[in-house]
Amino acid sequence: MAAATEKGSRERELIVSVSPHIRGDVSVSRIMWTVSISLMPALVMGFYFFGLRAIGVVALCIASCVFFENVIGKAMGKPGTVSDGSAFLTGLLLGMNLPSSLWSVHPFLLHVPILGSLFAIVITKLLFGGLGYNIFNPALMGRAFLLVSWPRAMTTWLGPTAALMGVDAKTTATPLGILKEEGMGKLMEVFGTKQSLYLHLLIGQRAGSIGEVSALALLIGGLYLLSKRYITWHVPVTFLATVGILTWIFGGKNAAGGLVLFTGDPVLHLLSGGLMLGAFFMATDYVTGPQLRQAQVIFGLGCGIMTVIIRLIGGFPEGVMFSILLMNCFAPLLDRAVKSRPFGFREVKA
Amino acid sequence: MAKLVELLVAASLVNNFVFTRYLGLCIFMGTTKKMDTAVGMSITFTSVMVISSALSWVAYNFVMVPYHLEFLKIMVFIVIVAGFVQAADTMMRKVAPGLYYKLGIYLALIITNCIILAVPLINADSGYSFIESLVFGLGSGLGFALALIIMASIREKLELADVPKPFRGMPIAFILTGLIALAFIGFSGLITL
Amino acid sequence: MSTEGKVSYIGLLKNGIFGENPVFRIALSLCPAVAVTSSLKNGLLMGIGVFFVQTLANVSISLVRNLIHERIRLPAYILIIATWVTAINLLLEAFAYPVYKQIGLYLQLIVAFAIILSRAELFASKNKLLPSLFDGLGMGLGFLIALVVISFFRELLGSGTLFGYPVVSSKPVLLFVLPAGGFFAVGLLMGFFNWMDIRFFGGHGASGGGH
Amino acid sequence: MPMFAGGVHPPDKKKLSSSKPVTPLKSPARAVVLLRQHIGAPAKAAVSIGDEVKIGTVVGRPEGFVSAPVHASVSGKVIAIGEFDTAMGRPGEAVVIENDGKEQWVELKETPSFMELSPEEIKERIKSAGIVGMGGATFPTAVKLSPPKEKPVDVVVVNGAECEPYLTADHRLMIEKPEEVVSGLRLIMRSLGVKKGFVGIEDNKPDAIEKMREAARPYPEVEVISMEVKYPQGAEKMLIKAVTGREVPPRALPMDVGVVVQNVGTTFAVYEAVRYGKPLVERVVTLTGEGIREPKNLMVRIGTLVTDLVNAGGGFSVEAAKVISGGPMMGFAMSNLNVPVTKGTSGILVLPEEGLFHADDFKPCIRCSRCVDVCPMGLTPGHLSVLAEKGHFEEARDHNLFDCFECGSCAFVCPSKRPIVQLVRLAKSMVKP
Amino acid sequence: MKDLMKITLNLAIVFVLSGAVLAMVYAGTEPRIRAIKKVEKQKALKSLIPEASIINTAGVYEPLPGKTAHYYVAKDKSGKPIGYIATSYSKGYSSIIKMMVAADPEMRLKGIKVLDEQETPGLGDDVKQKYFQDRFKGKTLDQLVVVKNTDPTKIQAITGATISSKACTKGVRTGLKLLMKTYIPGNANVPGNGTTAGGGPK
Ligand SMILES: Cc1cc2nc3c(=O)[nH]c(=O)nc-3n(C[C@H](O)[C@H](O)[C@@H](O)COP(=O)(O)O)c2cc1C
Ligand SMILES: Cc1cc2nc3c(=O)[nH]c(=O)nc-3n(C[C@H](O)[C@H](O)[C@H](O)COP(=O)(O)O)c2cc1C
Ligand SMILES: Cc1cc2nc3c(=O)[nH]c(=O)nc-3n(C[C@H](O)[C@H](O)[C@H](O)COP(=O)(O)O)c2cc1C
Ligand SMILES: Cc1cc2nc3c(=O)[nH]c(=O)nc-3n(C[C@H](O)[C@H](O)[C@H](O)CO)c2cc1C
Ligand code: SF4
Ligand code: SF4
Ligand code: SF4
Ligand code: SF4
Ligand code: FES
Repeated sequence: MAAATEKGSRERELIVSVSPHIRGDVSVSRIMWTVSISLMPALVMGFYFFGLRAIGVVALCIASCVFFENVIGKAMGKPGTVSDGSAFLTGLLLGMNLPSSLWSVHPFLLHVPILGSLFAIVITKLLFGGLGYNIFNPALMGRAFLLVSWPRAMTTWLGPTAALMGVDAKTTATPLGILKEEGMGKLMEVFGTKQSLYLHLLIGQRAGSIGEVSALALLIGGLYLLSKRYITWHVPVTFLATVGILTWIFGGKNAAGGLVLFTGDPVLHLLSGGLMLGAFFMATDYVTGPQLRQAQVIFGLGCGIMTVIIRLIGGFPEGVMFSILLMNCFAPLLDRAVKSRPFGFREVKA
Repeated sequence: MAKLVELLVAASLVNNFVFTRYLGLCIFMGTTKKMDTAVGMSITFTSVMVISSALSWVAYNFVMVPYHLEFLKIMVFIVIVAGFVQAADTMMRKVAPGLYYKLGIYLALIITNCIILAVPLINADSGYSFIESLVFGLGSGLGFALALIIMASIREKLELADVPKPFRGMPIAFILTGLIALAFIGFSGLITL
Repeated sequence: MSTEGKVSYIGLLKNGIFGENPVFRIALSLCPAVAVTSSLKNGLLMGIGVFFVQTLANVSISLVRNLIHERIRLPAYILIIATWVTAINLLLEAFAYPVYKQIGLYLQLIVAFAIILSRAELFASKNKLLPSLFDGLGMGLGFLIALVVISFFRELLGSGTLFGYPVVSSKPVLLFVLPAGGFFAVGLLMGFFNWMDIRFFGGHGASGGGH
Repeated sequence: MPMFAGGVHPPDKKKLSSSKPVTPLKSPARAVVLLRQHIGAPAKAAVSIGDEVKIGTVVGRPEGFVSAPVHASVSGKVIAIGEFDTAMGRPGEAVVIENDGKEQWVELKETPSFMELSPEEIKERIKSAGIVGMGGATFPTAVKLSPPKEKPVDVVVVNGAECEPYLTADHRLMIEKPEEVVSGLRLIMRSLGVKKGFVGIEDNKPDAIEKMREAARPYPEVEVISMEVKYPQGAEKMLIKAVTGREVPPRALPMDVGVVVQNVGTTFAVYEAVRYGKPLVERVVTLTGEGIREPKNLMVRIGTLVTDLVNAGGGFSVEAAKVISGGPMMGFAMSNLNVPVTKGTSGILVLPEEGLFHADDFKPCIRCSRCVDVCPMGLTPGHLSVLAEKGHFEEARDHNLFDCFECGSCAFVCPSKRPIVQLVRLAKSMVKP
Repeated sequence: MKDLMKITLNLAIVFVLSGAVLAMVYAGTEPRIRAIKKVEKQKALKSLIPEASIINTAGVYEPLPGKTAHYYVAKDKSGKPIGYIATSYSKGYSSIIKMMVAADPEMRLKGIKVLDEQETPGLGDDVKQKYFQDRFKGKTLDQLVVVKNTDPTKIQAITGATISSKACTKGVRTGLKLLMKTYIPGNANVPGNGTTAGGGPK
């Protein structure tokens, strides 16, 4: 492909390239920045409730992700990949998935966000070839790595204080943590009424990861992305619907802890934990999910089932992260299993 | 019955041989470069696993325990497995040459695979009943098959990726397995046996 | 692999440790490299176990190679290997019981390690006693060293200790002593050695692949 | 209304030229008539250097079944026969005629009762007029009108979609010559013995739809269908789906579902050939783009050089970065403007540097599925492009590589700006179907 | 035929040789292994009640469905019972934890010892650590409740491993209850189960 010579030369060469000669105006960087922007409402709510600590953690993640992408990417002969914005987004999402307690609760744990970013960008993404080739969601792998390496720090949650410094922030359990450890009764004790519980979950006044607390803000961002068609309904809707239905069926318990079908609280499960953040912003990651729409529906279904299994009978209070990572393993298989069907494949008799 | 289901799920997912017990890795790494190979291996493997579980259970509980020969279990089990594989090889060649052509090469690999021996050994150590041994063998086989197939599908995709040169091949396969294992931690605590 | 004529014993040792390192190069016997390397003590003992089995198996097979009929070659080798594995297991159980309790399963599985049978088949069955001995020593040593290197990093990074003695104050990166951590340790070390090989020795850095 | 899945909505930019009536371009001083202006075997030169020719003199005779004759488009003297640059880049054999300015035609014979001609006669006239598909594919029309007996055709569709952005040649023709186009369609139907004819037009051309409906009113067997605006609505398979609801299976032809599709320009040429015996020596070309001073629709003699057209449009308005023969989605970028207009040239598009993207800074596929959503053929273009990029051509073939008809929708939407069509072509050249 | 003879002979030789090697090794190691296993158990029992002069098996029971365990009585020189020990099992985070529970005649815990577990290294496997096992010393049945604070009268959880802590405590309760039921006549009704509320992972 001949390139144009410098402007102004009289015998200017014409550019010759293969069709099409016009392109749409969506670029990779634009997608990444738009997704970042639609995360802002949730981020602001996180900052509001968790204060400077939260800002510190998120900023540190972004800075180190961008730094590693730049430095290690260059060393691997892939210069200039920072401008596509994906490392920024990974850092942002990683930061939003961490507890604010990592900043400044004694002892300092600043190496934790940095090592998490290292794992996300270098091990999960760059070693597999960088943007577009990674098998696993980098931000979630970063978080999983941190969870298993520093489980105590990663499950130390600070209560929301809505104060800049939040000096008196106390460590408390997350709603799902309380549900798992002490049951529904205790949860009602803490939050009073169901309405109050739902309201707290919607607004974000609860313990949890920085970016996951406000279900409402996440929903707004997610709907914005849907309306811009940067994501499609296939993954988030099936994911959320599966969790809602399964927790309604299997989530109910009687006083003795026995299973009572069809008495679960789907609203509680939909609004708590990282579900909104995961369903709209992380399970939808193009690179690590399947490419065909039918396969995406199965992907969302799988995420939902795994989340519910882990939340209700697994060892962890929350399962969104692991369910997405587990389904990441299956994405290539799903794409293989669901064959694309060319136009006119079912012969139509004239 | 519930116990058997738990055993099956535990053996195939929660305590998946590859991702949480680190067994069968040579075959796992060696036969997952292509999907066809992985599928062939999965079928062969699961069948051999179930049958050799049964054979070794009989040998262990009816011969070795009564005569206090437990210390010979390594020898006995490997001879049983090798013998069975040899027999299967010969029989398949005669009875179903088509199948033999497809799966025969995997049979030869099985003898030098540690899972195939680990299953009888774990059966013996855990004191499983005959049925439990069969279920454990089946669960282990299915779990291994799942691991092989996931890995093959990912590695075929990885063929197209710009993996840095020093990491191509075995190193990235290991790191990939590590990442899958990290994801499989999600199953931990699901079932305690 | 045939060693007609003059044999360099040092070369055989070197081959086992570097050129054809069972773990990092020919990628066989990977399970123990991941499974028992979460502490140096376990890694070392496993390495020693394999070292002895490999050497003894090579020696005994080389000794009897001309007596054994072609048709039963493999079964006979397996039997010989199983004998040595059982013997080593009994010895370790008697003299290193705590470690045996932890890694006993893998010690028993030595019998199925591909590396041992493949050396028996490829080398010991075709060579005289001394070369076989040195091949066994080299391969065993290569395996031992690989395990020690891996477990050194894993114990140091995962537990912050070496042979159980605290080196760093806390646990630096717990992941490394978990199941998944073993895979990362091996993968990263292999990648690092390949990089060294490409960078400084002009090699191709290709780790061979399993079977 | 049946509609194909996928497709894109590029900015249509038709305003530049859609209101400009078709004006004849002064015949060129020298006409370069290529001997291969169609799919199939090139014609063989039928004149020698020094021969005097009139407009319509056969200068190239068809060779074999799938071929077409070519005619002189100016009167004058043959001054050269030899290799000449073409818009596609590869040189092709051409007959060069120096215009004597006399505009002398060969003798034409009008047939007032042309609608009564026998199907064979119609086909014969189409064949000897050298008519080929003028929508771009340039498949000899007479061949298309002779389907094998075991594939009966029952519908003819005139393709008035003109879904490519910028182009307005067919649009103008339908506004200015609606009766002629309808007559052409009826002639084609007659030649095939078909009772049903459609004209499919995208509904961003309401004026054309109205004019065509009016022209078709006397003929109940001709129906004008208004279609949703979506590229590539004009692609045969998509058009057939939109108009008749039938789906052409992969690798099959329209006649496999009983349909023949002809472009508006072709239909018009059929009318002129059958009624007046006029050979195909000129066509409507849209001269457009932000890089040309006065966008126009021109009636251009075959063999006119592109430079002549550019000059007729007042030259480049800004520095032109790209000159394309055809539309922006499927046309060919030219490196040399001294190439002749052929029977398949529907437009000359001049794009300025501003807003142009550079094909070589593309990024890896991020698997966003946009291409999957828009591919009218239901393929996985991104995956095909990655397979081709990494040299896995066989695998690409197994993923229906050869069903891709290179419409460019996928590349248009790709946020990584991947040259998907180019990679697909590379793969197609490396393996057999 | 000659081949067959040779093969048989061959195999026989290999078998005999292997057998000889193994017989030698087995003969050399077997007594030691048996001794080690026996001593292990006695050592463990002894470490819980060091002042006992003999510790005898007193019976078996089933702390978990399908898992049988023994209990023991420790006596001093005069033959007076000075303590009781029960082995017990419970389901932990990722494995079944096996432990020994020792109580004095007043059913106050003298100590516990975790014998076997496969909990996560660095987290749940801290139940094996002395610091955690020491938290049980001197506790009575109603004090066997896991808390997440530093209340010295209860069992403080291992940070980040509440599940394992609860499991371990539950196993101790099972053992202690068995001992109380068996050795304190008229105390068949032991107070309710204070460790549940979510208990194990299930
Ligand atoms: C997308 C996303 C996925 C998550 N996945 C997990 C997970 O799989 N396991 C986990 O322990 N925590 C996960 N978390 C962290 C949760 O923040 C945490 O467990 C907790 O806040 C759940 O309790 P809650 O819903 O009551 O606030 C995830 C967070 C996000 C944002
Ligand atoms: C800090 C920063 C914020 C950005 N915010 C947006 C944004 O909100 N929306 C957007 O479309 N692009 C945004 N961009 C992208 C740039 O405006 C520009 O589109 C891009 O870097 C070049 O992309 P191209 O490859 O499509 O030309 C942002 C870039 C940066 C560095
Ligand atoms: C990799 C991993 C391993 C874990 N292993 C254990 C374990 O062995 N025992 C345990 O009680 N909790 C374990 N947990 C933590 C539990 O999931 C749960 O978060 C914890 O028991 C809650 O305890 P806390 O209230 O003290 O934080 C593990 C968590 C992770 C991420
Ligand atoms: C809709 C959408 C969701 C994304 N979600 C994630 C995510 O969860 N984690 C992440 O690291 N990157 C995410 N990215 C960014 C990017 O795709 C990711 O870094 C790639 O996996 C890197 O190859 C997302 C991008 C888009 C467009
Ligand atoms: S099988 Fe088809 S859909 Fe699946 S990855 Fe390959 S090309 Fe894409
Ligand atoms: S490729 Fe497109 S423009 Fe060309 S003939 Fe086919 S449908 Fe028409
Ligand atoms: S549109 Fe481009 S980036 Fe998206 S999937 Fe297709 S090829 Fe890949
Ligand atoms: S160019 Fe081919 S692959 Fe791309 S959209 Fe068109 S038909 Fe589909
Ligand atoms: S049909 Fe010709 S441009 Fe679309």
